[in-house]
Amino acid sequence: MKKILIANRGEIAVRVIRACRDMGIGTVAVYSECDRAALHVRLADEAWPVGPSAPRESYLCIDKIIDVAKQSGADAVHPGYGFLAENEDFAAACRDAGLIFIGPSPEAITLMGSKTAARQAAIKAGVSVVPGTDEPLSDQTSDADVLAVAERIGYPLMLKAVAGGGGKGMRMVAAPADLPGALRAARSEALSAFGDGAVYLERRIMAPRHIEIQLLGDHHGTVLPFVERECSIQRRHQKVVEESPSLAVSTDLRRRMTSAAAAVARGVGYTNAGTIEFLLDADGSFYFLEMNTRLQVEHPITEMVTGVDLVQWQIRIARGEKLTLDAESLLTPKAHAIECRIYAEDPENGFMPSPGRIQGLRVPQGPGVRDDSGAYEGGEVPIFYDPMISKLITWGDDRDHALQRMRRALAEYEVRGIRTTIPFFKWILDDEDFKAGRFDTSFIDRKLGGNGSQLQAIEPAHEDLAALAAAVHVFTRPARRTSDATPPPSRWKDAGRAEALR
Amino acid sequence: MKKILIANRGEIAVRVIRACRDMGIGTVAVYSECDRAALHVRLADEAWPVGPSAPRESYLCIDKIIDVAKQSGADAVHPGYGFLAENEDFAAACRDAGLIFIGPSPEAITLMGSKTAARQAAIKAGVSVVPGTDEPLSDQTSDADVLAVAERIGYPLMLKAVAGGGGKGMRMVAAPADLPGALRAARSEALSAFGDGAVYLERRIMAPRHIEIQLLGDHHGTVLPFVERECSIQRRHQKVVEESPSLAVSTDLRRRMTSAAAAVARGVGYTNAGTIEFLLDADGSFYFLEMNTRLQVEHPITEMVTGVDLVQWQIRIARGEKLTLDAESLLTPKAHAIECRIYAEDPENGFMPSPGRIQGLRVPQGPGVRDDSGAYEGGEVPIFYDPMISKLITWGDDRDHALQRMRRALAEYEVRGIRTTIPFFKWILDDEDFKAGRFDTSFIDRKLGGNGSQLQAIEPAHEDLAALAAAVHVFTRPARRTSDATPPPSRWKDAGRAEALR
Amino acid sequence: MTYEIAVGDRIRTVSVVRKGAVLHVTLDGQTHVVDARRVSESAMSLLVQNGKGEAPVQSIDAAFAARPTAGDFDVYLAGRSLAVQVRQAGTFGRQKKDGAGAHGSGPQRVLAPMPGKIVRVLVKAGDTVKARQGLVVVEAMKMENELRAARDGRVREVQVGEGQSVDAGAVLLVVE
Amino acid sequence: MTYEIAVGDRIRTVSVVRKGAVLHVTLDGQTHVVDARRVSESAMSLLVQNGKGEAPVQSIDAAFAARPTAGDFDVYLAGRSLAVQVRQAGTFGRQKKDGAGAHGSGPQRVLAPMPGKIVRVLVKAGDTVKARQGLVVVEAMKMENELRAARDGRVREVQVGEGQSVDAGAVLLVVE
Repeated sequence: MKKILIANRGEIAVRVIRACRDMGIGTVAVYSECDRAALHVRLADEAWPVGPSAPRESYLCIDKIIDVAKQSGADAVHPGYGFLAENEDFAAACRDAGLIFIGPSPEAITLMGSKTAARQAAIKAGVSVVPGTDEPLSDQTSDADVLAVAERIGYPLMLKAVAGGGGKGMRMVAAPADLPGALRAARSEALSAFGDGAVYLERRIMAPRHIEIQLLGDHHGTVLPFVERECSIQRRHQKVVEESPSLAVSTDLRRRMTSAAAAVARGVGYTNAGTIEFLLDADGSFYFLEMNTRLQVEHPITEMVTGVDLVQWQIRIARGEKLTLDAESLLTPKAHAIECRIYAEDPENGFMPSPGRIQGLRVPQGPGVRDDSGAYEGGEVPIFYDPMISKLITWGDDRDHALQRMRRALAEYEVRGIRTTIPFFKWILDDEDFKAGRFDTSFIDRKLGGNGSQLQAIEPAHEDLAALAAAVHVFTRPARRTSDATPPPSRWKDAGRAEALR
Repeated sequence: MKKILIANRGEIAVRVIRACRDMGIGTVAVYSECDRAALHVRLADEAWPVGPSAPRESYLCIDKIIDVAKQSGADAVHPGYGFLAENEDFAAACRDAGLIFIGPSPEAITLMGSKTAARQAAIKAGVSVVPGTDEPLSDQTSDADVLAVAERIGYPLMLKAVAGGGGKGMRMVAAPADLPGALRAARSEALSAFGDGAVYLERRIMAPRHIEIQLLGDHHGTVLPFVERECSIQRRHQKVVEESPSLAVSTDLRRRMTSAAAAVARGVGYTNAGTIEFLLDADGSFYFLEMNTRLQVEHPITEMVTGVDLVQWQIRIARGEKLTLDAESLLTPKAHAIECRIYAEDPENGFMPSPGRIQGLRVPQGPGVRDDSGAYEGGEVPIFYDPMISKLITWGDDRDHALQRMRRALAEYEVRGIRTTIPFFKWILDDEDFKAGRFDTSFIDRKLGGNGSQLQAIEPAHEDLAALAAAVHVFTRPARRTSDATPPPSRWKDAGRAEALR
Repeated sequence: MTYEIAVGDRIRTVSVVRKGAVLHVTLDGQTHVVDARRVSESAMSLLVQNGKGEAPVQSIDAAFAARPTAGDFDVYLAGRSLAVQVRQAGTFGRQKKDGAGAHGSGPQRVLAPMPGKIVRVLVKAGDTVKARQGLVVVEAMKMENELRAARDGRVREVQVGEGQSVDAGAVLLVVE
Repeated sequence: MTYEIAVGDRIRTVSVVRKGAVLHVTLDGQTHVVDARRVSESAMSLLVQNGKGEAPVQSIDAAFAARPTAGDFDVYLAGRSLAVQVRQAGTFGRQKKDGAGAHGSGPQRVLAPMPGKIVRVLVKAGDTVKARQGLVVVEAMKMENELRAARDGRVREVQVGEGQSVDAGAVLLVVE
């Protein structure tokens, strides 16, 4: 493998480029119009345009990307996550074009990509699943029929897009009355996000934890599971904080969950990197939720606790190497790691997206800190894509050490010019229940009570300091308008938000 | 321990502040006039002035620093390295003032601080030392007497300052004729650096490796050694690249060197962090060289291969905790780590110091990279202190992985406005002998042949790219003079250098 | 120099006077000695006199991001970010009178926070709405974002329909 | 626009012409299509046409640091740093004639690279010196730094003595 095309953008494209660098492999970036000056373009060896900013016209255009791969002489393609990462047509198109797709086979993507088929695979492997519909409910299915199915499963239940992922097209339904509305919302979201409005129903497990198992499978029949990731801290069904290992998982439970996960993967002849998500019930029983047939956003915490570079192994597996890792050590955490997903969202205004120009950037440094970012000072966060700009990871001897380092790193982290979720994470890390590990997937929604108002509880002392600092800033500022005293045009959108949500 | 005063500056002060943050301990920085806006001042909870820029009038003023410690209500003092770190009077002054000195006892500093007394301690512990003078040669000793002693030891030999460290006051002497000159130089350097012109002589071991053993000792009689550090890559007897473990050290040799080191430390009842340096002969025999009674610049590579935070343990030991680390795992590297010391020196102009304003800074990020820095964009590198501005550390599964990541990190690293040794490290990492691990302490001097000319061997292709980029920069640059198109005053000193060394 | 500075729910009066090498900053009647150094166009290192001691030693590393309105900043302090509005003394008072400005209470024009698509309109002209009630849902950055009412009121007019694409700052509806 | 650009031992002639959205940069007679974006005042992202292909896809992340002389830069490319001098076409030619400038050959004035103390003077007026021979030792930043002769010559005058403190740029001696 001499040259890899990265069919993605932002921080994950940068992450993959770095892995290629570490292996002496050339890199080809692709970019949409608004990404011409993005970090992944700047760091790659080559960068090719693939069209307008809207994903459908660029990063989701299979033909354009295959075409660039051929023209550039790339011999492999890494899809990152999101965009085409779980698109079986793309994986097949790569194969047909004689390109190595760095991920599972199109067949595996198809199989596990269908939530309902995946449930079948789990059941076949002897792993229990959350009770629910085994057949998809197409968007033609009448409300009445859906209500009938719902009756059998029982309320409260979860309404999920068959093609879903990342919480899109997902709704909790407490009672029959809420079903039609939720159904409409889920279908429209699923349709726009995945081009498929089909949904299915699942019983809602009360107060579950979201625990997932990272897997690597090579082309020689070996599948290895890794120590679990704790991903219960979610907002709108989107993970925002992940850690490894989980306080809720004993060594024995770890054995059972990892072998269950490996069994499912082996059952479908899975290769490359994948993750099996479980719901862990309060009583210690766990249910197969879904399989992500790609690298996960939270892969770095697994890397920090096991010392394994997962992206590098994706590449090694794709070029036919045998998995030579020691199975035992992959289940033995060498540290405790935590990740915070830094989003360009304003936690004090209902997590409204906050695109725009990054006027200033200070990235945390020092021991036990890793920042996988796609941002740079002066760079733009476009409105067209997922608002995650960086993944901040810290690790230490134990959970407390990792959390302390995260607090330190968050205090050093400055992203100026746009609003980010950094203050939100400070707040989570100081929460008594979080510190004690008392949480489930409903943690954030319960704490926030639907809106971010609690976050605004900042001590008056800090307001005084802010007032003092601002006064000194204005008083001592050089007379001439400085570059960042003049707001860049893109900032005006904040005016709208500020007013709308005042 | 509630509040720690850091009696240092720059990157190591920042490193200690971060460790305190990770433990929830308050921090007090001290600063000289030119350091008012230094990073350690910005990151600390409190910052107190201690005088003019010259070290003797600020960072070396024991009274001022003790006074600040008392006024600020600090209950402990961390000396970092350099400045007062190995000054027994300072350690004693702290004790007398009721402050916990985070380091060994004044007695241990005195004993091991004298190169000749340290040699005695090693011999007593049954560890062989390099043949040489057992008594210091004061600066009153006549050249004739020194020559007589030299005859007994034999040439080539090393001339070293009794109070020395960091290669200062050290000279290699090939023949009697060179002795008087070398003696004069070594004494003057030693006098200005340590206020003590006494020197001693040691036989020169040909083509040795510099291998050192990190130790931690608690106040309950436990002394634990760590996997070795390979520090043979030196310039002017200053380490510039360190790695751990060493290719030259087998598991068996590691056992013998670590137990020898621990024996010496136990013999003198050593506490807190310390390092014993050995010369490793080509034939596998090793000689005690000296003990550094402080934290070492290269401590991070040990942290990355063992997962132990050494600064945090210094603090825990100082507050009386027992060493609860697993002795076995400290001798078992979990990764391979390498460190490059980034100096504000111009490798293409005989490593001339290059102080001044940092116009632009891009710090490498991503997996397996750690940057312990005291620099920031817009910050000044003063002329008064050691020119090291940052320590860049990378680690990976094996040596090759760590080196690849270091190449990647160096390629991402930009320090603009001053000259740094970053290009020098790219050159070292691409050297065939270095890659193969074929080197000893003379590696750099041999390769450079006394001057940096080899470094200028840059492919014409890069010169073309540089010319192209510069042309485009000038062609597209906004008409108005931009902040960094106008050189800050401090840059003028480079004009002198450029001309002097043209 | 005296400023009125709005941060959080309170407006503070802050005056700054240069006294030789340091500044004297008076906030709510209490004067602090401040040793201020600009470390970049938009960041400062402040050493502030903390209550008890006389020497300014409390180290505050403050950074600033300009907001669209002159005098409005995000102030960054140790991982916190606070929205601050700096005005000439008396400004806010006047603003209050004519009912505009940050703390005014005039009709609320709900603007599109960014270019996007109107997914749902949840109210119609004439509806009475409560504070924080959802008004319209805009899709952008792959997420559906609900714009809420700032306070109780009545919808005067709705200027967009579902499925319509809107630019940043476009007026969606007005609540009075 | 045409420039003479000195980098390494060679002076290159480079011309830049804007052609719509891209630039045509001609270097040593070969023309490259370049798509250039400024990412900061002192950094650019360049996509350069690489020999074979027609499309400009080779990604060059270039950053610049101004040197004291206008038109002089350090150019940063993937961890390398190259000193570059950009001049109007013809400049270097003229400089050569009057024997000044980067590639001139006039007397060498040895200046103090930074404030420091003269530790040793290794030559005296009238001495003949070889290229790279040590002339004077200055102590600064805790290190002794030897200033060397740029080329063979004769020491015309020594203007400092041992132990003397000097400021940056002070003339220490002159070699002709």
